[in-house]
Amino acid sequence: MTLICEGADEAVADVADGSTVLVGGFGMAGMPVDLIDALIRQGATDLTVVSNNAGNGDTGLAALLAAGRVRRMVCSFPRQSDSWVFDGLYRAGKIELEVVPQGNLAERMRAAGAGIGAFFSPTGVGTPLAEGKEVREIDGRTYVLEHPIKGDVALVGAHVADRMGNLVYRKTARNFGPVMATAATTTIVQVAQVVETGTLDPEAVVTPSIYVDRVVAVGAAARQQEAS
Amino acid sequence: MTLICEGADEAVADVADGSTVLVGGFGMAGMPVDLIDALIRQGATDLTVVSNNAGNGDTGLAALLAAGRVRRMVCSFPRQSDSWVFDGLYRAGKIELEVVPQGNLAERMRAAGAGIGAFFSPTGVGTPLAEGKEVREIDGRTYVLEHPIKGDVALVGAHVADRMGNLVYRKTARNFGPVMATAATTTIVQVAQVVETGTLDPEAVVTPSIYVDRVVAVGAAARQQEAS
Amino acid sequence: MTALDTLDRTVEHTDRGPLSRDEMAEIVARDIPPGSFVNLGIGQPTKVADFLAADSGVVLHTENGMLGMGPAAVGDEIDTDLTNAGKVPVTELPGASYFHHADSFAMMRGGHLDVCVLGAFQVSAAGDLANWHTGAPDAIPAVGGAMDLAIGAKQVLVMMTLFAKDGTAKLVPGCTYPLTGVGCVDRVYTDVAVFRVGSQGVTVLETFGISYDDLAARLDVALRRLQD
Amino acid sequence: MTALDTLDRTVEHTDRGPLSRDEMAEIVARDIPPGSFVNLGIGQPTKVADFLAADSGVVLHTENGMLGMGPAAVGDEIDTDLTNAGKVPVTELPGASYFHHADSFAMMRGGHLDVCVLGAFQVSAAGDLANWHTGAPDAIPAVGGAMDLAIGAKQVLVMMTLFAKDGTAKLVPGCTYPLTGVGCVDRVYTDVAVFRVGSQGVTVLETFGISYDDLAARLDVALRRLQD
Repeated sequence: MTLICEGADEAVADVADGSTVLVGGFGMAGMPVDLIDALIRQGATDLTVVSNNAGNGDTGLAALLAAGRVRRMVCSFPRQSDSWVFDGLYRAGKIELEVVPQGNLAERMRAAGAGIGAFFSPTGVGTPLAEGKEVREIDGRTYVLEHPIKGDVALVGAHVADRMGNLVYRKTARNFGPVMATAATTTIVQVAQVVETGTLDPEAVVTPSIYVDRVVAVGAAARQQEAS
Repeated sequence: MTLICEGADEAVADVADGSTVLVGGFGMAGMPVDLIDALIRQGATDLTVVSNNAGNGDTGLAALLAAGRVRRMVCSFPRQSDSWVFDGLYRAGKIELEVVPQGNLAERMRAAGAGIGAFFSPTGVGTPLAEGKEVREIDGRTYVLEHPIKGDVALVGAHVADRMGNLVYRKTARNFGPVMATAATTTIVQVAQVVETGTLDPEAVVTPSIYVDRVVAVGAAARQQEAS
Repeated sequence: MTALDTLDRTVEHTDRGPLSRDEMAEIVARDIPPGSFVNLGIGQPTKVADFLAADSGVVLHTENGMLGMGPAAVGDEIDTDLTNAGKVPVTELPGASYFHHADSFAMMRGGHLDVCVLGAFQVSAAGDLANWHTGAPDAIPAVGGAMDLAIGAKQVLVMMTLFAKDGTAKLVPGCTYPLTGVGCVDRVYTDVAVFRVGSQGVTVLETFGISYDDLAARLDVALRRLQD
Repeated sequence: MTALDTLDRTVEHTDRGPLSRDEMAEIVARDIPPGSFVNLGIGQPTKVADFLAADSGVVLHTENGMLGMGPAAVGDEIDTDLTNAGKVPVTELPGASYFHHADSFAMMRGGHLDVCVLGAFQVSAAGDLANWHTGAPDAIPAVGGAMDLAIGAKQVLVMMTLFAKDGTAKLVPGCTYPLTGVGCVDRVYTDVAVFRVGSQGVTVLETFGISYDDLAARLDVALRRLQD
């Protein structure tokens, strides 16, 4: 059953040291910045973070990295024009890095959520990122065996939740959110707004409530709602 | 690019003998009855049909079976109270049957559409339906290797299409449609209504136009539109 | 689980007869924790829904693509696009969501459902399930979602009469019918007793209209009392 | 493909200089068939969109979860929830749809895109692609969606200058940089020539500001004329 939390601190209170944390977002779109900030305050450390990028600028995931809480980063694209925090940690040998092709990253989390033990992907075959992995030819095409990536916690940024935890997203901020929500033991979601159950169109729900453990409303709309 | 067809006959005109045809629907919900009727008129034979059931009553898929066009049926649940057509053919040795657990059936078509070479599923392990298949223990759980099911043609029943071929479905009639649409070389869809492009909410599109080759409007709403 | 988790010894209800079908459903409903996501298999398990308290917060999943399924539809509510897995017209509750078959079975296979209730031909002491095929040579095999359901919930409950019409027990040392799943059943609810099964063997939790000793005498499997 | 498919012999444009960056983009756009579903990689390939005819019916895919992407957003159009894969704010066209990352890369990996246009460090005669890593020991590896894109379209086109700043050719007998994909490139669009590459070797389709013979003299790979 989904818990509607009063604030982000309550939502992330029990994240344990050493957890694997799936962090939504593609760049800053869909990045659950309030949850990450709360996680920094909460203090969990020695984390493995799975996210498409390794932080942008100095906020969100970059701030978590800067706080020294991340032991290992699993991502597709750490190196960006504004990824100076990660770059510094990496060059100083202070963080481990596993680079995964973006589609394999998404599919490996989908597999974790869908109970698939492993799958053969054509992506990365013959490249350094497939080294040491099992390879098989199926129907004339070569594939590499990829395994699920499961999170202890997923931090997801969505648009609107109903009180049961059903979620809709907004435009390309959807990105990794729906997949990560299925792949973690505990899924924690920040939204711009929580609405009454029955308000969302059942045909348009993207993440069904079964995947959502905690929801917190953040930002302008939430503050307004609180004040009213 | 999606072609909006004038009628179901035009939509299925080039289905070849010996094709593998994915047929949507769960029982009659989402069953593309008009496309199947057109396929019966069209005459393609020696077909392999992949569908959850093996026909209900005397219409739709059951009529295709009764016309003797199906050499082989791949489904999860052929035996129903109203599956007398299939039952008769099967007992007379006039049709081959591959029974696949329903979730593996869906996931095997999803794999075909998603370019996955094969996947390890926990479903069916230790049962007669996994006999002869590769088995592997991963992280303490036993899985069976399942391969994609790809169609030459998919016949899908959806609710509304826009002129580009984006689709939305209605309630549990969605079922296998979105998966089959991804898994066939040519996807042919019957809908209750075709609307102008831009009418459907981009957040609520279930099957993006890229998966749809032909659309035909059928039924009361379509006839009304034609008359007006 | 609820009521049964508070048991600290086997309870023998010898002051009454065996459970009726409705009473069995009521006992199963009693043991489903509030807020659970639950799949009720076709047939007898469907009846469990009638005994879930209105405020239980239990959300029903139907594998043909819906969470938040309501009671059977009557009269004007009947909509052929909205059925349960048994193809019976049903209704939609507030907070419902629809999804396609691959997503629906990913939800199941991924272990996101809390409870699944199934019928059975046989259950073994170790929790093997046989519920899809009698093994009769002339039977048309039809598995549907049975194998996916069997391995697809955190708790798999079976509802069945303990003895077949010919008097043979359906809780057996090893299944003689073709298996649906291996070691997948957690509890067996019968007309005369509730059992816990699995790698630890068979524990009798409650009896109805029969004493523990009389029950033990009628079964070929070794039984244990709770807290033996 | 369009224009180039009508070529029956290699065309040498020696009456002009090499193509500018804009002209390269224009030539690529010319060769994309109307109605294609196309992914334009980050950087130079993005420019191709500017040269697609308004009535081309080409639908742009961005791997962060959208079909029907419009031009870059300006002024009030800018919405941080709507970006392309390069994290540049973009717009939405009528008929657009949004989907999550696993679905987006399933679309790609499943071979549903007609054309993908990528930049490259090197392409081999056999169509191997190197575009994600220079192999420099101190470089932070970052692959993003490059490996998925490389194997994820029916036609993979590369856009690059033919020679690096130091004068070394980027169309090579075998890539010396780490591979992105094996045998995946179909055509290479450069400032001085357009090539077909693959298992049949390298065919020169068009030259710009250089003759076929002069081109052959500057490259280490064996060239063929069209219809040799």
